[in-house]
Amino acid sequence: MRTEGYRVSDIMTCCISNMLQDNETVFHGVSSHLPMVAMKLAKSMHAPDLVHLNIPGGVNPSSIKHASYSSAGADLLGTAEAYFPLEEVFDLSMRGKLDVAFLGGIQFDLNGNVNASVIGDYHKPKVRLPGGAGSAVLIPTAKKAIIWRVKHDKRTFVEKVDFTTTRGNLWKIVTPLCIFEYRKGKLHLESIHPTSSLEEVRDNTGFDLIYDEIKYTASPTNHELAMLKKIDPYDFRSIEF
Amino acid sequence: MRTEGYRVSDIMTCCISNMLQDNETVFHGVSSHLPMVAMKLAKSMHAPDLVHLNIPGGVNPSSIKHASYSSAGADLLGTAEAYFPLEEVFDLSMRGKLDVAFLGGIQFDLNGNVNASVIGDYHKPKVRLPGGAGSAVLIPTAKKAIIWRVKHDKRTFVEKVDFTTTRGNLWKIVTPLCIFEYRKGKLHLESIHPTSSLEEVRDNTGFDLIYDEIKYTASPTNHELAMLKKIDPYDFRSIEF
Amino acid sequence: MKKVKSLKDAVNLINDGDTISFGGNVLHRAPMAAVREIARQNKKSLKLVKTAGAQDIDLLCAMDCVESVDAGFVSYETKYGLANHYRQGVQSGKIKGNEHACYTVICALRGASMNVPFMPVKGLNAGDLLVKNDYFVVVEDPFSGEPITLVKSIVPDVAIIHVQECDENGNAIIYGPKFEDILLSRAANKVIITTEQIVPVSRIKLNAERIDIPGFLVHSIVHVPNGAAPASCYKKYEVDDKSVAAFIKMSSKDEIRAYLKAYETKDYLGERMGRRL
Amino acid sequence: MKKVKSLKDAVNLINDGDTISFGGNVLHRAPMAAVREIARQNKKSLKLVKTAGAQDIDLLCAMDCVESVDAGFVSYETKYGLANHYRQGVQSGKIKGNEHACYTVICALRGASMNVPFMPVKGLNAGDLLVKNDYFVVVEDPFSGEPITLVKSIVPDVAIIHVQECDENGNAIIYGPKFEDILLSRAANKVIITTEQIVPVSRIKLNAERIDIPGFLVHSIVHVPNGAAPASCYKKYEVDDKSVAAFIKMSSKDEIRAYLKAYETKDYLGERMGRRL
Repeated sequence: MRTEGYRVSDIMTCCISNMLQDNETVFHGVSSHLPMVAMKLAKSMHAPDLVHLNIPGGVNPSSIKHASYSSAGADLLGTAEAYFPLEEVFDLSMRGKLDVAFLGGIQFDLNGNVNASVIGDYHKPKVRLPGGAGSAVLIPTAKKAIIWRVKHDKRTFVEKVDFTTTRGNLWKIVTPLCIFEYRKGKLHLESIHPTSSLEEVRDNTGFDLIYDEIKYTASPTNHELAMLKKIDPYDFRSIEF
Repeated sequence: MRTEGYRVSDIMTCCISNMLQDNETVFHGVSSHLPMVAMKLAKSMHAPDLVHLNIPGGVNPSSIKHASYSSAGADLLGTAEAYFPLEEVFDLSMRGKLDVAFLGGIQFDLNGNVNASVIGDYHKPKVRLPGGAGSAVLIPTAKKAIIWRVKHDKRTFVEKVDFTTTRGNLWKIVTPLCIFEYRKGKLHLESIHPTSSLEEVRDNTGFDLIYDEIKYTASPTNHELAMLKKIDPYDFRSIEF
Repeated sequence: MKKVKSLKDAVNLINDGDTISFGGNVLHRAPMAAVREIARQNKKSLKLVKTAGAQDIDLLCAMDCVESVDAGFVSYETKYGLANHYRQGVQSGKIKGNEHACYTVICALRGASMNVPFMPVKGLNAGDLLVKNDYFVVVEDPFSGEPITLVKSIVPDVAIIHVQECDENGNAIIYGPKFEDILLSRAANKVIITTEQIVPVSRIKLNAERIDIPGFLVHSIVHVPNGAAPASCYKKYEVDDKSVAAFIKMSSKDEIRAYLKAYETKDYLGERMGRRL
Repeated sequence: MKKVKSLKDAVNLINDGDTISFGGNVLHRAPMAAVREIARQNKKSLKLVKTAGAQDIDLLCAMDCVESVDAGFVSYETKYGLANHYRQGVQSGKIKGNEHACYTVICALRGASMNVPFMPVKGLNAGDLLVKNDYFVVVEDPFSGEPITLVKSIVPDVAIIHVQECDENGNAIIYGPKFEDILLSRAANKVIITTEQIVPVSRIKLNAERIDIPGFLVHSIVHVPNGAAPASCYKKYEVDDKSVAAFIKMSSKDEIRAYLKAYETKDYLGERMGRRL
């Protein structure tokens, strides 16, 4: 899905990068290449003192190029400034000192409930999902939780989730089609990616869209695209696509 | 108080050493030179695999010669086999895996209550003592708590303590005059040091002595005395005398 | 007290029904040789505990060794997809899937390391996990009167941790991320270390301050070079892509038995090297 | 965001009535220059928290800076005797002595680091400390119905920790025993580091894995060579016997004021060195 030299993965990475501010403490977990690259992009552009935290405990790894198939591997520690492992990241969030957490999820509803647990009954599920990992404690405690998801369809965005793994300080959900913002207890359509349209978002969302006006997500700048090439030459940001 | 080439501090050190068994995990705290030397003596004699734990966290320091004025200093870590700090020693004891803890105290009564807190009222004390340090959690949880005290008088061994800082798995109390053993809820006179006598113990103890038979503490052997010279050349074991 | 053992003897310490926890995280430094040996010895009704597991949990689920899984996340990473044996086990009702937040596993292990029956947890205050699981309970804080969630402590009978270096006394050093392994070594009743290398006592002493697990906490030591493979082991080897990819495709127990068999020579290598010494 | 400050400016962050915790243990690596500056700035009604304190607590008690002391042990070691200013303060009723087991201080700080209101404690189950102090309470474990003691969490407003090496971002390395300092750096709202040396960022990065306190947890950094003296600082200096012995003998505030004055040149040395750079 190439348009004008950038792809949906580039849009998602850049718009996430622009959600991050300088000096913020930001955490990503396992299977989280896209936010990892977005964090590195922010750090290379407007947020040099952003604090990058992760599962292996590498604070501000100077390179993410070798993360390869994993965003929880030792590579993130090898070039880091200090060791601050997962246990402590959780404690930090409990203390209200984690600014941003990147989390996943399989189902989301209009009311900001997140399901990463099961489809069907919890004790005898139709589908056992991988589990919410840190979500159930981080979404309530991180100042801002950002969810990214490379699937945007009616099975993902539903009227009501099968199971509420967690809810809380959800801030944004970034998909291949758009960005939702969670405020006043509801998901609002914040902007539509330039590669998509209101119709496409509507057709692929299982609840009625709430929005004040139609806005479009900013396209990646040439500067951002050039920086992405440099910091993510193996295109980890597209690994989930 | 020299008798036959050994002193009371030597008797106390050697009898404590003989209370320790091979493979036991043993902890001493601050201001604890005598037990520290006793542990090293045991390790050098009959208990080579005794695990020596302490506040600075040095597991099995190979030398205690430089501990100097402090038994909580870095010297105990410098020559150690591993780092296992105070926090973890406490946790270990909570898990029932600390075999022996050496603790102090200022007042003791027949019923095995220990006071290291106050003389007089707790909230407005006549005398504020240094505090029980680890005692209040270690005496209840260590398998065997050994108390040593270089004072043996009627203010130390009383009918009833002013304040019960703790009680629990107290095993032995070693004084300059004798050894008490705590069993069936009472302190029993286990043995009188060869340098003392039943009369002296009785005259200096504030409660009636309980004993089955009069026994005497073993005198230090020549081998023990020679080893003490080697491992404790600066006579830290006598620092409190 | 000889702690160095064969893999068979060490794994033989595990009883059916035990609560077992593995070191590492997803496909990193998981003690896979020991996991394979557990499957070979056909242990039953194990209660597995881990913040984030992958092939370790999936393989034992496939071989019907597992009664329950307490974890925050069970899946391979993006590239390899989902842990299908675990999923099918839970979906069929054979295995009880006790979902935690990774942090509540950590808190449950912290509770074990302090020998208290529960640990208070700040973050878990919303959603259905609280409602559906009996290992979470909300109580009133006696100091403030505010509600607070408690998670029940989990005491592993056995923790198995794979490390790069260990001496014959059990003093172990983990290079790179330690994940929750240090906590685990304090939480479990028995600790089994599998190690890439058994290094001389004199050599480990030079790095005394770097020792992560002091020997007196360790019950058994097994020399297993490549003992984390096909998971990665920092400074030693990367994920064995072929092996993981092959395993992911397996659906029958017979296929997996053959897979386990094919690892035997490698898994028992350390033992043979040890005998030669 | 410039974190490196003068001793005066850093200590000025402390408000009257704050809960303050010091790193180190008895006469080892206590942040004595900062303690002296607190006394010079005449802070009032401080609530001090430490497992085992010595001159740090005693000096501030002598200068009437202290409202309460939560500690397991307050005394010099054998050679120097008792902490008489602390004792007199408590005995006269001026200072509230909240006795803990050292471990319950640790647990109270663990509670703070996890932002929970209390921590369960296994060991404290007998004696009068439980009865006399309102920060301990025995409740029923909701899982087993058995009694369990809780200690109320203590969140220091400010922790002051003296280290051997720190870079300008606050990445700090402690050589030798770390005591409870790492926990402290996670429990407190604000962390002030006083350091023997401010080392270049590039140099500390070579020891990245040894960093005990990552910079992002640190609010202020003060360069104070000999900042632990007269306490000891591993690899740097031993206890200053003369200074401690002299202090022990002082009984009047005037004497102690002169003692504090005499330290000024040394305590402000790092600042002057910094300006020269």
